[in-house]
Amino acid sequence: MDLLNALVALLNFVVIPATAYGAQLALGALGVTLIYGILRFSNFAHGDTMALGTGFVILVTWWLQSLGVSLGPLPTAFLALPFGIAATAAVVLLTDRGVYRFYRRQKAAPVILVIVSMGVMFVMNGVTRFVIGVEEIRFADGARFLINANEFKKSTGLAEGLAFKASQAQTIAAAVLVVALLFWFLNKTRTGKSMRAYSDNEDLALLSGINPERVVAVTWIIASGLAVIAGTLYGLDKSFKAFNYFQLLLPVFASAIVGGLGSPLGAIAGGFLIAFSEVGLTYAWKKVATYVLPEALAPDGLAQLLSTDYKFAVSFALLIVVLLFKPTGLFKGKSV
Amino acid sequence: MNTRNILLFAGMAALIVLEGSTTFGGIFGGSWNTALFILNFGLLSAIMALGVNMQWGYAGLFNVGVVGFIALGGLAPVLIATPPVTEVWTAGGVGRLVFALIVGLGVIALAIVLNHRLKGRVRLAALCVTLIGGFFLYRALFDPAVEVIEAFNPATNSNLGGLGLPVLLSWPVGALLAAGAAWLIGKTALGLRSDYLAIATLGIGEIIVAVLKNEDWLARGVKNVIGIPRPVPYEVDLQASPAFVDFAAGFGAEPVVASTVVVKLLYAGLFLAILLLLTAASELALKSPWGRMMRAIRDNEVAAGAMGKNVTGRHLQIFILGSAVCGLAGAMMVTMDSLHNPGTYSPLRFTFLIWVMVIVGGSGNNWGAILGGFLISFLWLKVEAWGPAALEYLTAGMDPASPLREHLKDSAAHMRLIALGLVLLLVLRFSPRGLIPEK
Amino acid sequence: MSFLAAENMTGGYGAADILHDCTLTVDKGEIAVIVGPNGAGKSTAMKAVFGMLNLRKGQVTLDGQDITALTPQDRVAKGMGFVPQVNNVFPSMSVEENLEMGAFIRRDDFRATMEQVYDLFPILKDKRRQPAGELSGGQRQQVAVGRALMTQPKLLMLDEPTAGVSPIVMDELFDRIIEVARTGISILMVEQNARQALEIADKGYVLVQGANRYTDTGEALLANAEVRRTFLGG
Amino acid sequence: MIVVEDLHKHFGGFRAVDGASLEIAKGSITGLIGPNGAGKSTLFNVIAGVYTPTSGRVIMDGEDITGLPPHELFHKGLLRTFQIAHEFSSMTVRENLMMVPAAQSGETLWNAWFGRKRIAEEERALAKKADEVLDFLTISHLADERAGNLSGGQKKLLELGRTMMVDAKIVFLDEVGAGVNRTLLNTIGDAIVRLNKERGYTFCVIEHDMDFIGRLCDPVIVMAEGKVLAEGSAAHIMENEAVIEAYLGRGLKNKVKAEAEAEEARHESHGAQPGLGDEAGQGGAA
Amino acid sequence: EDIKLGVILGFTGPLESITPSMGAGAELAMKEVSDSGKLLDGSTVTSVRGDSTCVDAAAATAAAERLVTTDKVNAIMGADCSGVTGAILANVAVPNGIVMISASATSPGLTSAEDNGLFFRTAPSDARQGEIIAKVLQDRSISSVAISYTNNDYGKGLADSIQAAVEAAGGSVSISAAHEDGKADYSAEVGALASAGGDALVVAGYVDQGGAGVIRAALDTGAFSTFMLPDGMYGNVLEEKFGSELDGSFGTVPGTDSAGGATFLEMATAAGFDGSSSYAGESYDAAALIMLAMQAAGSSKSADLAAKVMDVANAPGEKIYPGELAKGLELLAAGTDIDYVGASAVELIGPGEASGAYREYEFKDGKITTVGYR
Ligand SMILES: Nc1ncnc2c1ncn2[C@@H]1O[C@H](COP(=O)(O)OP(=O)(O)OP(=O)(O)O)[C@@H](O)[C@H]1O
Ligand SMILES: Nc1ncnc2c1ncn2[C@@H]1O[C@H](COP(=O)(O)OP(=O)(O)OP(=O)(O)O)[C@@H](O)[C@H]1O
Ligand SMILES: [Mg+2]
Ligand SMILES: [Mg+2]
Repeated sequence: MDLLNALVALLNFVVIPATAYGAQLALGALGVTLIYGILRFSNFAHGDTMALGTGFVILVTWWLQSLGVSLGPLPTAFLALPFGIAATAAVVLLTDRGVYRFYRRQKAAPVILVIVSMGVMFVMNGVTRFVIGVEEIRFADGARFLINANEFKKSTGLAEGLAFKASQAQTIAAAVLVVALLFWFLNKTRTGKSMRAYSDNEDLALLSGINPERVVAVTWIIASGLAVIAGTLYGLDKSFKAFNYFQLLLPVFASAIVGGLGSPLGAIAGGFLIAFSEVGLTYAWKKVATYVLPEALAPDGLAQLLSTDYKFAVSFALLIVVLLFKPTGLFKGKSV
Repeated sequence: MNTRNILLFAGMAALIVLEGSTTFGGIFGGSWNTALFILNFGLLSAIMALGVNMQWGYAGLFNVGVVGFIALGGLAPVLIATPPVTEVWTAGGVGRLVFALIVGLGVIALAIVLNHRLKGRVRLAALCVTLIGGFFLYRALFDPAVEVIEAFNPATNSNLGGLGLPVLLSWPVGALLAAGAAWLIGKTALGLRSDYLAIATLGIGEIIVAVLKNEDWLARGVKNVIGIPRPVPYEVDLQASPAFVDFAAGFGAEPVVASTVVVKLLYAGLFLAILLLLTAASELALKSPWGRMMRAIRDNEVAAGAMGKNVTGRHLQIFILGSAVCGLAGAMMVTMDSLHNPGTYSPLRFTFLIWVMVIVGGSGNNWGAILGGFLISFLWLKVEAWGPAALEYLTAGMDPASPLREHLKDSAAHMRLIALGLVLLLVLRFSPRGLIPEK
Repeated sequence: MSFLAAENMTGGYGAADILHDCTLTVDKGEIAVIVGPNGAGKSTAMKAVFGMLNLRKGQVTLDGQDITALTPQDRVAKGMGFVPQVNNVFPSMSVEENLEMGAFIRRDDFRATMEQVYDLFPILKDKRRQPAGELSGGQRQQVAVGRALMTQPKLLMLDEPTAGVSPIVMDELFDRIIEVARTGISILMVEQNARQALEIADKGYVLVQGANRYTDTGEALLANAEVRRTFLGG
Repeated sequence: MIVVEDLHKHFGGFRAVDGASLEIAKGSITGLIGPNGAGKSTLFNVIAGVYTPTSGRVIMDGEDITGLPPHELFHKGLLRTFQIAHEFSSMTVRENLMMVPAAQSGETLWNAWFGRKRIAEEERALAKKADEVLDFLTISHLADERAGNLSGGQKKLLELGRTMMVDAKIVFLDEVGAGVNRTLLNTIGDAIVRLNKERGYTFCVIEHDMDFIGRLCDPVIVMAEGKVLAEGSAAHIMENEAVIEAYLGRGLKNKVKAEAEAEEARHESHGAQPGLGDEAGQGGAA
Repeated sequence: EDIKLGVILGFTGPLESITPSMGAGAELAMKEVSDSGKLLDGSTVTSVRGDSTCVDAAAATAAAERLVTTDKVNAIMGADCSGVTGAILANVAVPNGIVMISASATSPGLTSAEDNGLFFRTAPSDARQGEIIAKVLQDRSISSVAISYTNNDYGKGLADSIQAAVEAAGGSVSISAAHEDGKADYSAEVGALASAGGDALVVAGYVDQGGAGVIRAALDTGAFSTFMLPDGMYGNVLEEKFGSELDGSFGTVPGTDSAGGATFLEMATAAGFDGSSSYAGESYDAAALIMLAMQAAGSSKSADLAAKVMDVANAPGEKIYPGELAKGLELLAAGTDIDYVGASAVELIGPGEASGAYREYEFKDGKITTVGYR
């Protein structure tokens, strides 16, 4: 019986990675859920907006680094964030002008906007690759670990290591902070409320003197901010590769939807649900069981419910089960 | 159909003919082979688009698990037409596998019965015991059976093999497989609405593809099955046949070209026949009181229910029909490729691209979906060549040695997606409700 | 010159015109009521006055100023308030937020106005935190009117404010409308509870097929037997 | 005909219907009135199978129909209209009506493919019937208009028209009158009476227009706060103090004094204006 | 004559980051030959690129169809992923009688594909590598390993053959689990792998795909410190990405102790691309083989050159290294036999696939150092 080692193993391989991954998903899902909540369509271009924004951040980071600027233990990319957000917001606002506004005026059905956003996705996808290329880029600097696995082993004398990366901590902190801000903004500020009003009933918002173009612009700007923050943190933790950002889209959508579309809290809950089900349900309990159980009972097999081949399948299955009981997500989302 | 629509279809046909007959400065291929390939691909896509249009256009069901149904349909040619692997039958693998599957179904059936018969806490406990116990029992039977099957010649087999029947038979079987899955899914998930149904179906699609990728015993998983039998002759056989060579010479054609064109034409004939049949059936249905009822349900489910229409039942019906059509197309596609390659089933390609076809064509309208299928297929296949060419043209004025130009040319392949996106946006800009909108 | 003068409005949603040379005017502090059969174009006329319809002909002036070319939200800024006939609440926002949205263009403290609205419709105070989409039909109607009152407009336009509200609330509402008018605010409303509405009206319009059929004082219209029979249900 | 036993419908903690028991007699035109938010529409929705009740039973002709889905209730002859119109907005007005009748043979795929002739005949008959209904509702010129483009009142008429397409046993009308021109409403009232007399339909009518209720309904049930407050003949109900207090009010009379004061002020600012004098008092609940 | 060669690779899609170097490798060989002016009396060779997307069989087939029937290419270098390669082979190459040499399709299934003698590959079948890896592990006395493979025919096929070989040699495989390329997160995979344990982790993936992600996560959590890296994981980027974190890890990559590999790296650097990127050398060799076979056949037609591919690739004859294509062409013109070695020590066996000589390397102080050849 070695509860301590079992606990550390569980923390190291399940709890910490899943929490960090969940926060990453949640940050992406916040952007998706915001667009859905206010502009009422699922924005397929969000993944590529994240990629483009991160691309800008990387370019500025390189420039800053070439000037010798650094943030000490924090990644230089944080300094570049505002530039990245500004540039991305500009691109996104231009896209809105050139593309989405037309359909808004037409009062096109949401599904048309979804398909249009796919068109935008393709274009942005290509533009990102023109700007920054397809290669994998690592742009993280600063301290890498808060707790390093080997040092942890040495200092505690345990058999199991525990790792906690700085980027993981930053992501979790950012997710919590951003969701609180967004929640506060949407529910307490005048602009936030006017955005919700616009999403509820566009015509009536007009009759209340709300300027729809302003609402739309603010929404896009915030969404760009969210996308760039999410993309940058993800890139710092893993690495930047344009294709992966596109792939991130599916779990991000899943998080936003299972949490309840339009709800910032739902995005967080959804992100964690997906992450924990992916990591937790396919975890092989062999190691933990060996520590906890007496030797005679230790499993020979992996003590794994399902192989990791099925991790997406498992998380999606869980998602479906949740939806069967809560048809509009955990936090009563919208549906158009 | 009005003149405008006929013109649109004529335009589409003209594009394909141009592709076959002229190069027009590199815009078209000038090869009947590519033209016919695009045509066949367009026919397949049109059928898939019809299936999605049934679900979305008629009934408003937001199914984005299309890829799953296409993939399931694609399983059929492998299971029906490839030669049987007698070794795993004699080794007892198949028998044990079937037994395991029957036990698995039995467990589920028992759970359903218990769910109906019992109440309250007892029910929960009984269900948990049955399902968990059943799962382990099933795995205990299933895993060794799979081991036997997968142990046989992993490089080329490790699967059940097929039944060695004619491949055409696999097309209806593909439809049935997809329909069966749709029934199961529809029973559970159709209570969901809009994007929530979307993500549920997306998940189911992913699950189906995951199973196809990872269950090697079924169809070799990601290791692919190649050389699936064809319903049409092989080009090399035609080239070797003196009769055919004479026949080709009669047209003044080279045997190689003639054989490739003839084979594609044969496929085109088969596909076209099926497309026409499906279109006729869909049009008849849509223009009848059945279609009116479906539109009513799509417009307002609550009111349709109050007016005596069984919304759930109809949703299930259309979900099954649409999925079956997708499954059929999946089987046809695998047959044409003579390759079963589950790695290829990405949602972008087989769900969202099909959706693009439906919306660009005009949802709710069969002709729209078909036109969208052809147009988007054409673009999907053609932009591959257009993108780099356009870039070449754009950068022609630049200094050949300039690093920017080099960079741009290196990225030329990505013009593919930009071009596709731009064309998509343009089409939707000029006909926001699709090329042939629903009236 | 009337405070609001919408003259010779002609136009519609698509090819066919709905309105034909329709004219509506309201003076300061006056209550004008539009009645007419279903589909006469009453709501359309209201929308036209508010700039939500493309007019082929005619012009709208407010306080002597030509506003024909202004967008609806600019008209709100000029002091016009409107309660549409349908879709007149923000369903997922709470009752209180609905009222706040009514005061969106106000920069001053609007809590007093909100209290007045709650006094007028006490049920709304109870349901303050509930999403408006979960209210009963009549309650929604009260939210809709309350939202418009929050704007403190100079011209208040109401499209069937009493549809679906109970008699007691209707009376309250009409009473309040009189009070509001007395503070110098002009009221233009469409009503199917036409007799009650015409009783408090200074001016009445009977609209048929997009054109003015009768225009008179409320009293006179009520006294007109022909009007009573064909449009007011006897 | 319909018996509601101790019905509850709670939304979260809120009791929209809170133990209502009532009976709708066969062949009657029962009125259902009550203040806004009394739970009338919720009660309708529970009876019509849109909501499942928290507790209680609904019995129709001796059969427990609690919790049956709406489409099955329709086949049992129970029809309803919606307070907020639920038209099929992208279909034409005529199609809105034609889709209603049950058991159309063209609604099965098999017939849609192979029974074209039979369908054509049925469709002709349906179209004729629909046109009659539209005629009656005075909107036959709109037969080919998209229902989404109708005016507010016209949509309410369409709601009513749908119930006239089939032979119902009982029809629940949720505020058909709101937004409908009063002259037309009188005609509709006549039609309801006729359907009731000639075809034996039972009606249950929610309405806030007391003229209409008074002319048509017997008995009248009054709901308040989710419970039945009173029941009786229309005349009887209108004199019930509790009902007047909660629902009917006393018209604008109690404001007359204020009116008189206002009179002077108005004379100053506007010159001669039509007074609102005593006449106004006759409004409201009259 | 202007000879056209098709280059069909997944320039967009999951392999988009390694295909530019592969394309550049093939084109480097073409340029070398064209510049020499020695091929078939001064013919030039130009490349026509097609996008296989790696995953979409239809798009790949269409691209190949365009190359063959519109651009009239004489032969094809490609495709990259085994799935689309099979599709192009069956639907375009065989019907049209076009030679196809793939640099990276390693699936054992392709060995037995119906190819009419038209299909070759400069990458060895995975079956062979499994045995080599088992030996390497045995020599390093690593008896138990965990395997993480990329979930496609390459990864799965390789994992299968490694597992079979390791177990046959008396070792054990604690777990063999897939990872999907291009996904957001690999914590679940690493968690399961760590739990299963083992002396080393075999990562049968791609260096710029999920494979690197798995290593990253395994290193960060301290789950494994020794990695065995098969060919798909080889590349200079490993040094950049992981540096000395990988010290003690080792791998195998096709190669011989001939000078070819190093020469190619230099040539690539001069030409401005990364020659160490996966399959770049094999791509150069594939293109070179096609052109040498043309010279040997005295014709640029696929029908003629197909029979010569094996001859020029294998002994006997004079050895030809990268950068010596001109010499090879001259020798062939003179009727002398050659044995093309190229960048990846080409040796074709059986139905036309690389025999599989491997280089074993190891990480020392953050650098890749060669241990020996097998
Ligand atoms: N979905 C819901 N969630 C929460 N509360 C609800 C919901 N639907 C209705 N209610 C509440 O239930 C009460 C009864 O509503 P109902 O619509 O039945 O009233 P009603 O008697 O029809 O009123 P009206 O005459 O205004 O139509 C109201 O107070 C309303 O706020
Ligand atoms: N969006 C629209 N598109 C096309 N026609 C419309 C539209 N809205 C209304 N109409 C038509 O315009 C005419 C007038 O409609 P309007 O809504 O103004 O009537 P109304 O007088 O307000 O009637 P009600 O008393 O029933 O509300 C109707 O015949 C209606 O069918
Ligand atoms: Mg109106
Ligand atoms: Mg109601």
